[in-house]
Amino acid sequence: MLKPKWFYPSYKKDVGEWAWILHRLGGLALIFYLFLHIFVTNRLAAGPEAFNATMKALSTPLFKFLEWGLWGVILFHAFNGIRLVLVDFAGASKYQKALFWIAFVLFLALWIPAAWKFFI
Amino acid sequence: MKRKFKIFRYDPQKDKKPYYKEYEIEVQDGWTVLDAINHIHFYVDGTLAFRRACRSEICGSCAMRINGKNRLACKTQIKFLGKGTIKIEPLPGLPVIKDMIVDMDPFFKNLEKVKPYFIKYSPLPDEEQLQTPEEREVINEAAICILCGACTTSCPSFWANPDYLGPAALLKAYRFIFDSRDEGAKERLEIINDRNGIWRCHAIFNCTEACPKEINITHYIKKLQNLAVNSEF
Amino acid sequence: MGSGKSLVKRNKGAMAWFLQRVTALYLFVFLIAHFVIMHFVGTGEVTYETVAPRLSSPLWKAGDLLFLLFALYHGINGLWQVLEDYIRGRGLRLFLYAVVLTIAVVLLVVGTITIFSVNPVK
Amino acid sequence: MEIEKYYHKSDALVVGTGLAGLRAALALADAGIDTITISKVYPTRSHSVSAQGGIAAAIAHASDDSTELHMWDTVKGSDYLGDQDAIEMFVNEAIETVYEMEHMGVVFSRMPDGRIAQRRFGGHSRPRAVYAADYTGHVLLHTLFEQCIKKRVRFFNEFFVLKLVYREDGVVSGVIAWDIRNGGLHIFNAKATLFATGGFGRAFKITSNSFANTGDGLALVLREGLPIEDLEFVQFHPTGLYRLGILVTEGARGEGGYLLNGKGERFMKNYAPEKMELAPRDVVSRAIQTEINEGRGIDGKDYVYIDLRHLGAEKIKERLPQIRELAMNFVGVDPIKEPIPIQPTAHYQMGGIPTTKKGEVTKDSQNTIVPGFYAAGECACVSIHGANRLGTNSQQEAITMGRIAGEAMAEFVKKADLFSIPEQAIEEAEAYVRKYLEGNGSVRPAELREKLHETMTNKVGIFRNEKDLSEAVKEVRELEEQIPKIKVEDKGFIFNLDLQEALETENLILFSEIVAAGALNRKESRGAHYRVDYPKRDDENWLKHTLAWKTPEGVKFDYKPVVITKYQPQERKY
Ligand SMILES: Cc1cc2nc3c(=O)[nH]c(=O)nc-3n(C[C@H](O)[C@H](O)[C@H](O)COP(=O)(O)OP(=O)(O)OC[C@H]3O[C@@H](n4cnc5c(N)ncnc54)[C@H](O)[C@@H]3O)c2cc1C
Ligand code: HEM
Ligand code: SF4
Ligand code: F3S
Ligand code: FES
Repeated sequence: MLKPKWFYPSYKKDVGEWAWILHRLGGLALIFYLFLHIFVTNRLAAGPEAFNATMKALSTPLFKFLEWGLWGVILFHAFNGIRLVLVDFAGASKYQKALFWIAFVLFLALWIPAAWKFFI
Repeated sequence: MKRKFKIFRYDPQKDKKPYYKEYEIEVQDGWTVLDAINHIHFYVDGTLAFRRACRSEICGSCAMRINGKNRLACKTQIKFLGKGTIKIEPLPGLPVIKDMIVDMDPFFKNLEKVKPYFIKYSPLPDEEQLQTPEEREVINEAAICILCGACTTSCPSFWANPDYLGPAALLKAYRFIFDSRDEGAKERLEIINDRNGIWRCHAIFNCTEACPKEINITHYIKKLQNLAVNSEF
Repeated sequence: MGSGKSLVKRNKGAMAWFLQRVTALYLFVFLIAHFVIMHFVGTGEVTYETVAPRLSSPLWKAGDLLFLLFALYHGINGLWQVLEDYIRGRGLRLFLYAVVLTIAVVLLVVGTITIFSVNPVK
Repeated sequence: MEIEKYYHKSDALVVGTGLAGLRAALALADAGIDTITISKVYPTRSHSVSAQGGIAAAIAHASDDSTELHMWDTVKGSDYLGDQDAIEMFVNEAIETVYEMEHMGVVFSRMPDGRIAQRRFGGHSRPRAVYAADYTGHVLLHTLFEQCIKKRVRFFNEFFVLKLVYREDGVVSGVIAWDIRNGGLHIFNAKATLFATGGFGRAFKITSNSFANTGDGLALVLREGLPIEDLEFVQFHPTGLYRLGILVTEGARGEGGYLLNGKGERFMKNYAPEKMELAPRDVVSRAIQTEINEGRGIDGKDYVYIDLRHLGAEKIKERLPQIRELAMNFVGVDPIKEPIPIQPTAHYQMGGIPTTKKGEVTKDSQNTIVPGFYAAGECACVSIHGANRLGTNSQQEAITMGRIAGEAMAEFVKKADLFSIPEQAIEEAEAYVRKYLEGNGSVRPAELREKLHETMTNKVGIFRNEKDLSEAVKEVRELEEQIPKIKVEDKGFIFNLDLQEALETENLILFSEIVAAGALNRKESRGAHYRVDYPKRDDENWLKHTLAWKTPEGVKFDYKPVVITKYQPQERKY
């Protein structure tokens, strides 16, 4: 008897799967950021000079750019999170695609224009 | 009209690795993908293997991946598949026996885990148990699942973890838990309220998108999740 | 269907799932507010002088504490979910849970210290 | 190439997991009998799952129905060929069957007060069909499957039964099957064996039947030198989707659908003024075919319409959702807005393996029993349906007779001995698959099947005559001679669909000769069997069941009297 074989599944992704992938990656990014963030803000305990020095070191263009990225991650995860909560508790599963697009538009609308705040 | 089909081929007795084979055939108006692969099998290449029985969307045999998505071959009209080559592959996430034939055992084993049968402890009436049309409506959609497996095998949670009961088994649990006549809700909830049960559903919606019977499976899984939460209070 | 009351044994995931959503709602409000205040209100410059006054008010302290707690809970719980999906070996999974949990506890302590360390600027 | 052999023993064996097979397995499991079920498809893929409209029982929820009326309708519907003792038992058991299925959890459609709803069906004088929208077979089959899981019935799914082991001493001691999935012969030895292998619609070009309905059970029985009863009676369902034959349930007419010809007339008024669209199927199918033949099809073509539009969107969506979906997908027609093009489609076999009222297989006109052998469902002939089956009686028969046969088997195996399987039987089965796996044929199974379809559809269809039928017999025999030339391209063991089709094609050809020869032999018109050259029913000479054997010299016939208890034959009018 030959054993059946497993192959890696490839599948055409619909919005639901994209949303999940982005939500999951975003969530992971956020939790790792949170770890760093808590350590960094702990400089507050070391007093004003130490804190301000750290903040200064972190205000290079690269960090600004990352912060803007973080804002995007937060926005997407947050709005899609609300979409998920609506599906979970408000019986919104029929409208999940529309909700995704609403969440996506809100995310872009609040994220892209925010760039000037970080770069200018 | 001539159409090209790119078909996943794998025969464990001959092939070390799967490969894709192209067939170009004349398809007639109104043909489904099943008509096309039947034609290939009948007249072009007899070695091609796939499952089918009813050819009318009700037996659940012919679920396969068509152009990257799980569908019933007998339900998929070729004319709605665009112009390009049509790609046909087995259901993802289950071991392949040959060509489009996957091993459905893991799927049915998961189904068996949720006690997929009517449970009644109190004595039965001589005639029927009463159930109003409204009570029936709650489970009507869930009860027409044809166990084709398109949903469970489209679910990334299931790909990651075949112990996940999967949408089809959970839908079956719903069908009984929410049946006004059934008395097995408690024992079933204990089974599905588990790491490998309802909590593995992340509302990815692939299942609902794939279901050929257009059952909103995600919605019913959510109902189960809410029921489990409510019963904690 | 029987009555909804206490049908199931505790701790099989229902609460974790529920709290993930509850914390999400709190985070939604607070996290966005937090980010807006930090980066959009005023100069957008983060310095001790801009942060400290807010942090020293007891109300903000309470909100921040809850934020810290919820964010950690939500994040850790989320991480566990991901681990449950992909790590099938029981031993390894439990080990990773423990690692994540330890980090979280340490961070909870560190974060709490931070919040209480900030006092009004003279 | 080595073909592996595996041996299994059990008290009871059930071949086929449609409604009949699963219900029998359940009865056996309930009696604590060690049972194996074998099926060439997963249980829920069995053809029973397609049944749409309903299941008959005189539970009298929607009218003043009674078992007497049910019996009378069935006898009349059968054109008096049904055995009345069997029918009487059947209509009484039917009521219990429905309640029992409900107790297993079937989601029947309900009346507002919570009781089971009923609808009209052709040939029934009362609304008698218990239903679940138009998914009745689906919910019944899935429910039985679920119960079998509960009772831990042992399933051998995707095993193709090749041979019935009918020993020289006249005892059946099991079957031999090919493992479709892995290859290899499995020898199943049991005290009692039940055939519930379903119908044979795949002998025709246009059919409502599943690909699996190749009448294997009939062929296996014939090959062992046992007879088949009344196989010339083939039911053509009036409403199959145009060109595809996919069924539009009679429930569609039961809910009030009209049949319209090319002139837009409800032509049934010319054929059955009283019952109109709800006359029995043989009558309606002949009416449609006559309209088509006389040029009154739609645009003069070979189809007519079934019109549901006046039922309204709501009723269609609630009661006939599947019909709507099928019509939209397969012929691009939404029944809410347009009429559906339909034509008659081969649907059901009234005849089959002759059995007693308890499902025991018999082998001659004296009803001599074959020990250890049972049959139930569409492949069996009790005979409840006689010359024409009424809609909804067959699901009822499958379940009720499945239960009765299962119970009879349980009794039997408690006392019976296990007879061995002769080595010769195994060798024969092996040679049987080897000839394909090692052979070097030149004709694809599909080509032979196509020829068979042409013959059966054109010459053994709704209207039959001497010339066509004798040609058909000849043609089928020629096809039989070609069997050794069948080419199986796939020589592998793993899921060899090609091999399976060769085996099925051989089976189709084998019993088709019996159908054609039986039709040629029966010189009268009765029920679904309509001879243009003998348009009248002839009770004097033909009020009897046909028994047919396959012999090297051709088909051999014998006859068996019809059991008449309450109702004397009279003219049949609708
Ligand atoms: C489209 C359609 C609609 C219908 N609607 C109705 C209706 O509304 N009401 C009604 O009363 N009747 C209806 N009927 C008829 C009814 O469904 C069937 O007569 C009945 O379901 C037959 O059940 P069964 O158990 O005898 O056979 P099936 O369900 O056909 O099962 C046959 C089984 O035998 C197995 N088998 C066959 N050959 C082999 C082999 N060689 N080896 C192993 N296994 C084998 C198959 O795998 C299958 O499991 C309908 C039929 C059709 C075609
Ligand atoms: C802004 C408000 C937020 C909302 C509305 C929100 C919402 C959600 C929801 C509903 C889930 C559950 C998804 C599921 O079960 O599949 C989730 C998962 C997750 N969240 Fe959040 N979240 C927010 C903020 C955060 C923050 C600040 C972090 C980081 C600490 C975070 C990290 C995660 C992680 C790691 C997961 C698991 C991802 C997964 O299972 O796919 N979230 N979030
Ligand atoms: S829920 Fe839908 S996709 Fe899943 S098995 Fe049932 S019918 Fe198939
Ligand atoms: S795809 Fe999977 S994650 Fe849930 S919504 Fe469907 S089961
Ligand atoms: S063949 Fe039955 S569902 Fe497609």
